[in-house]
Amino acid sequence: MSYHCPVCNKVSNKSALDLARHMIGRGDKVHRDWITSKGFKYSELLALQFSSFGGEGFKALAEVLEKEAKVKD
Amino acid sequence: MIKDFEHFAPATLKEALALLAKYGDDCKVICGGQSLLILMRQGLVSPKYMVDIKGLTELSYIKEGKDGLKIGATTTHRAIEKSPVIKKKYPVLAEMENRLASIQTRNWGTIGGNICHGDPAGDPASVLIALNATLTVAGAKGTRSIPMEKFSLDYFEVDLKDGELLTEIQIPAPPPRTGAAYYKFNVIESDLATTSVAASVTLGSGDGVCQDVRIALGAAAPTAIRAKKAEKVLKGKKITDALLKEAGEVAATEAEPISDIYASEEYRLELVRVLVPRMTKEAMARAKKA
Amino acid sequence: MSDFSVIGKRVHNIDGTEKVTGSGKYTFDVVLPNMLYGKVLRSPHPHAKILKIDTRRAKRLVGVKAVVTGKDTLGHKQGIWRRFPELCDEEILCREKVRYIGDAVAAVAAIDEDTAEEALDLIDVEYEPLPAVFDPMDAIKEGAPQIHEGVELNININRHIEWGDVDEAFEKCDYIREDKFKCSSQAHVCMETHDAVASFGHNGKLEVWTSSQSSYYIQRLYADMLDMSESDIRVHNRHTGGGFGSKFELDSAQFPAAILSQKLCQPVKIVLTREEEFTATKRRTPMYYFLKLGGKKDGTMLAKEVRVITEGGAYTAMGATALYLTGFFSSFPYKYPNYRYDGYRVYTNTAVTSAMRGFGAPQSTFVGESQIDMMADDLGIDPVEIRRKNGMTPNYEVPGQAFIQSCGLHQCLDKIEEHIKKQGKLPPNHGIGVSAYGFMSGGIFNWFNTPYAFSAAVVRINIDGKVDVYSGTCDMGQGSNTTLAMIAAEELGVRLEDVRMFSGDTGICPPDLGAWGSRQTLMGGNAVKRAAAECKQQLLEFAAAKMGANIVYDLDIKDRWVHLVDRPERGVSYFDIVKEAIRGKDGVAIMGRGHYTPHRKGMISPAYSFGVQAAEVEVDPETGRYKLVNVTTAHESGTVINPLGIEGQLEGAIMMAGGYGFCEDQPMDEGKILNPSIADYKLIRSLDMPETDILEIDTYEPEGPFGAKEAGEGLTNPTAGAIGNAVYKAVGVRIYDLPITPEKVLKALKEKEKQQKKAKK
Amino acid sequence: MKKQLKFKVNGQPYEIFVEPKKLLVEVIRDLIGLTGTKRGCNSSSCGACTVMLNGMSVKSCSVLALQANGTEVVTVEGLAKGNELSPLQKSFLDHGSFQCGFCTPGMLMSSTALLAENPKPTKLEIKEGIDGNICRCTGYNSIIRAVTAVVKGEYKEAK
Repeated sequence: MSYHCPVCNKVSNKSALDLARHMIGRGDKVHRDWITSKGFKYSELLALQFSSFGGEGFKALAEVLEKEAKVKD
Repeated sequence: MIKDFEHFAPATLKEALALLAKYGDDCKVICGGQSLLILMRQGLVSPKYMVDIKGLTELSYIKEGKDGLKIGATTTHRAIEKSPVIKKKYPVLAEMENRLASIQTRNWGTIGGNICHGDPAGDPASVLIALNATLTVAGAKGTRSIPMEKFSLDYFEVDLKDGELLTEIQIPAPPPRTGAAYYKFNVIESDLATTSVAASVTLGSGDGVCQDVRIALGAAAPTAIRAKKAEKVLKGKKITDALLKEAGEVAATEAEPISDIYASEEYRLELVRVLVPRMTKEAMARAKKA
Repeated sequence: MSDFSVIGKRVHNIDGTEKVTGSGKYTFDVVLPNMLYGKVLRSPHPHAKILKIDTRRAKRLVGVKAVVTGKDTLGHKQGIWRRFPELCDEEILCREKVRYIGDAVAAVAAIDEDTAEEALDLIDVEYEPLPAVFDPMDAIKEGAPQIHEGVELNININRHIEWGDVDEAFEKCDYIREDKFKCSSQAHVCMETHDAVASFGHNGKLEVWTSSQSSYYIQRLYADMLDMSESDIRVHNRHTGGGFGSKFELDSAQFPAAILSQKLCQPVKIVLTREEEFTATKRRTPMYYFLKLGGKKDGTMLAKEVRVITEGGAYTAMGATALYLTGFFSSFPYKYPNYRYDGYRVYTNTAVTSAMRGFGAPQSTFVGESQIDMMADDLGIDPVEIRRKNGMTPNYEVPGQAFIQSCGLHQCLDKIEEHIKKQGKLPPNHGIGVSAYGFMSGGIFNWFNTPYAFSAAVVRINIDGKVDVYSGTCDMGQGSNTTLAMIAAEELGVRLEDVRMFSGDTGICPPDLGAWGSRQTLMGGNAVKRAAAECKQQLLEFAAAKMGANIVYDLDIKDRWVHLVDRPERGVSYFDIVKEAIRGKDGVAIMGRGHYTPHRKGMISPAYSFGVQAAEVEVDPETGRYKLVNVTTAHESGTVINPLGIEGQLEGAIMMAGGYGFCEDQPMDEGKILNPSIADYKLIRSLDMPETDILEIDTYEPEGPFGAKEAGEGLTNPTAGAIGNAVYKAVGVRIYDLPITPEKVLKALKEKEKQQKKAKK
Repeated sequence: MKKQLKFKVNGQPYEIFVEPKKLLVEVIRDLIGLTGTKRGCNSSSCGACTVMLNGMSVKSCSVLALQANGTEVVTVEGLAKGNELSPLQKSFLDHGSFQCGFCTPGMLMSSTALLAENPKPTKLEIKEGIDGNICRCTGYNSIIRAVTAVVKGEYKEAK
C-alpha cells in the first residue's frame, strides 16, 4: 500500500499522515492550491503546527488523502 | 561624522569665560569629551566653536581642609579614584569612581564634564547629592554656587546658562559618626547604572539613632534625585530593618523611572525598594566604624 | 599515535608576532594608490517601494567621484544556496523594493569618508512605505504583507526530519512533557567590521581585499553578481578581524565597492561603521521552539517531536542551513529511537538572520538541555544520570541521518560528575547547571553547488627544504593557519618554522569552501595532509634509491631526518635529500596536491565532537541579578593538534555563548534594532567573565587528520542551557526565553512566591 | 581651519597641521601611518584604539588630536625595543592571548599602562585594567594569564 501526492506524485509508503506532512511542508503554490481546493485554509493548517503537537492540522488533511491518494500495489 | 568647528584652547579660566561670553550658544565647552564626542559623531551636537578647557590646569586639583573637600572641575575621574586623601576620608567617592566606565575613560574624562553632561545614569551626581555637595559656577558676571541636587534640571539638561562654566565641587566635611555607601546596579560590571542608590548616614553618639540621612537615586528619574520622603522615614529614629524596608517603599514612590531596553519601569522601582535599604544599612555600618 | 614531533605541542600562533606588534595588515589597514572611500545609503523603512532615486545633488558635491544605485547593477540576486535559484534572493543594492531597515539603496565613492558620508545626505530617495511584518507568527498569517514576490505566507523554506514512529512511541511513554521556548537573536560583533577594498583594472579584472571567512565563496558570488568569469576575480584575505559566521556571504561593503570601482577603474574602500555592522549585516536566527519529549519512568527517552519557526529576516542567506542544523542537532547528543522535526523559516521585515557560531545548535541545545533537566527533575533523576542513560556512544547511527564514529560523551559526563562532586555543598543561592552537546566537523551538504572538492591544498618544497603550503582556507583568528602548518610539518617530518602558509588568496590557492561549520581542521587538514604526503612520497622514493636500503625496511622522516623506521640511526639529512631530489628531478621543485570531499558519511558531517559543560551561578534573589562564577567544560575533539588554539576556542566560546544566555540581545521596535552600538549591546567583559576550567578528553577520529575533529563551534552550544539549568538549581525558577536577564529571573521568583502562597491557602 | 599639532609618537617628534575635528586615532593611523592602532566602534566602547598618552591609557577615538598637543603618545608599534619584543608581547605569544588579533594592540596598551602604574596588580586589578577592551575571541582569561606571568617576573624587559 502506498500513497501518491496528488500534486507532485511523491510516493509515501508510510501513511496518509506522512503524505499530508509532505504537502503542507512543501507549501508551494501548487500544493497549497490543492489543499485549498479541499476546503482547507493552508495557513490555518500551518499555524496549527506551531500551537499543537501530534500532527493536528496534518490529520484532517490525512483523512482526505486516505481516500484520494491511496494506491494499491 | 563630526562637522568642522573652530577650536580654542584657552590658557586661563578668564580667557575661557571671555570666549564663552563672545560666542554664546554657538559654542560648546569640551573637556575630556568622553560623552560629547559621541554626541557630535552622531550629529546630535555640532557647535561652530569649541572651547577646549582640558588644558585648564588651574581647575585640576583636589584640596582638603577642615571645612571639607574641594575638587576642580577638570580633575579626571582617575585622579579622584586614586587620591589618598579621598580614599581615606571620602571612600565612597573613590569607590564610585572605581566603577565608572573604563580606566581609559577615567584617565581622560573629568568629573566636571560628567556632571555637566547631565546623564541621569551618571555615577557622580547621586553620590555628590548624598554627600550634600555644592557646585561653583563661573560666568562673565562673576560666580554663583548651587547645590548638586538642584543642578540637574532634566534629561541631559543642567543649570548652566550661556557663558557659564562649572569650576569647582565642594563637599562639606562629614560630621563624626557619618558613613556613606553607593551601589550601581547593572548587568555588565563597568556599564552605566540600570539604577543606582547612594546613601549617607550620621548616627547620634552612642544611642545609634539616625541623626541625619541623605538618600539619592540615580537612573530612577529624569535626573539624579534626592529621596527626601524616604529620609524622613528614618531621620531621628533608631533604624530597624522594618524601618529600612518602609524607607525603600517610600523611595519608590518618589522615583519616576522610565522603561527602556535595559529594564522596565517596574523593575527599576523594585531595585529602588531593594537597594535603598541595603545602601542605608551599609552606610550605617560604616558610620558606626567612623 | 603519541610520538608526534609537532602535533600537540604548545606552539606560537604562526601569525602571532604580526598580531602582537600591530604590523599585521587587515583589510581595514589596506591603502592603495589612487584609492577612494565609499559609503552606503540604507533604507530607513522596514518595507517600501523605491519610487525614485535622484543622485544629482550628491554627484555635484566636490570630491564625489561616483554614485551608484541598483540601476547600475545587473539586478542579479545572490545567495549561498545556489542550487536553489528561488533561494538566491538578495540584490544587495535594491532596485524596486527595500525589505528591512538597513537594506542598501545607493553607494558613493569620494576622496575621503567624510565627503562620502556628506554625499549620502544629498541623495534623494522617494519611497512608498508598504505594510511590514516583524514576527514570523504574524508573517505566516493569511493576508500578511508579502515580502518576496510569489512567496505567499512568507514561508522561505521548510525542513522535515523524521525517523522511527513518533506517534506510536508517545503512546508507550509513561512520561510526556511539552514546552515552548523562544531563542533570541545575537550579533557577531566581529572587532573588525565588514570591509572591502575593490579594485577594477582597465584590463577588466577585479582584485579584492576583504575581511572574509571564505575567499572562494566571495569570488564565486562576485562572479554571479557581475557576470564575470571566476578566474578574473582575485580575492585576498590576509588577516581577518573575526568572523563567527558573519563573513562568508557577499555583503554591502564588498558588492557596492566593486560596482563603484567598476565605474571608475579606481580602488574603492568601504568600511562599515559599527552601527551598520549591527543593523545591516547578518545575525543569529531567533527561533520559536516547540518541544514534546516522552520517555519511561527510569528516564529512558523514547520519542521527541520538535517544531521550529524561525525569524528569517528579509533574505535567505545561510539561514536555510541554520534551519536544517537546528532540526538535526535537536536530537543531539542523545539516542532518540523516534524523532520528528518540522521547521519553517519565515521572511520578516527585519535584519537578515543567518549563520552564527553554532549555526542553529546553540538554540536547539538551550531548549533541549533545559527540557531534559525538567524531565529529570520531575522523575527525580540526577541530571548527569539521565544524560548518561540516553547519551550517544561510538559507532552510533542516527537513523538515516548520520554515522558517528568517535564519541567521548560518556567520558565527559564522568569528568563533569567528578567536578560537581568536588564542589561539595554549595553556598545558598548558588547552583550548578549541566548541559551536554555535540557538533559537526564540517558540513557534507553542497547547497552552494561547488564543482570543486570541498577542500584542496598544494604543498611545495623548495631547494632549501622550506615548505610552502597553499590552502584556500581562511584564518579569521581561529588559528587554522597554525593548525594546518602543524599538520603539514608533522606529515613531512619537518619543523613548524620550516613551513610557510599561503591561505585565503584565490589567486594562488586552490578553492576551499572556507571557514564555517567547523570544517577547517578536518577537511582543510585532510587536504593539506594528503598534499604533504604526496611530497613526502617523492622524497622517500628518492631516499630509498639513494640509501640503497634493504627492501624490507621502510623509510620515514622525523624532525628533518630521513631514516629507516626500524633503524632510526641509519638516515640522511632531510635538507640534503631535498637538494638532490630536486636536482634529480631536472630542477623541478617537489610538489604535492591533496583534496578532501566527504563520501558515504551520511547527510550531515563526516565526524562529530562532544562535550559536557557545568556552569555555576550565584543569584541575588532580591534583584534577580546573578554572577557567572565558574564554567567547566569536559570536551573531546579527537587528537588535539594545537592545544593553545583549542584552549582559546573553548574560553572564547564561553564569552560568546555565555553572553547569549546572560545578556546579549537585539531588541527591536517596528523592525528597528534599538541597541546598534557596543555601548548599548551588552557584551561580557573581563570583569564579568567567569573562571573557566577545561577537562580535555582523549579520543581519536578515524576520519580526521591524525585523528582530529571539530573544536570551534560546538563549544558555543551548551552555555546558555547550562546557565538556565544553574539558575533553576540555585533558586528554582525556569526561564524559557533568552537571554536570561535579572529582570526575568526576579519576575519568575515573584510568580513562584505567589503560587506558593496560593498553595498554602 | 587647520591648527598645528606638536607631539611625540613613540619618541619621534611630529609637527603637523590638522583639522580641529580630527581625532587622535585618525592622526595616528591616517596622517602618521601607524595602523597598528585599530578602531572597532568609534564610540569609546571597545578599546581597540587604546594608546598611551603621557603614560596613561586613553581611547584615541575619544580624544581630539589637538588635545594631544605637547604630549607623548605611545602606540603598539612603540612597545618592542628594536627587534626585541616587550615582556607583555612575548607573554601574549606564549599564552595564546589573541586570536583574530584586532583587539590585541589595544589590549597590550591597556596592560602596559596598567603595569607601568602598578607593577604588582592583583587578579582583580588586572581584570579592571583590561575591562575597557572588548575581545570577542579569547574570553579574556588567556590575556589575564599572560599579564599575570609578566607580573610574576617570568619575562625580562629588553635592555
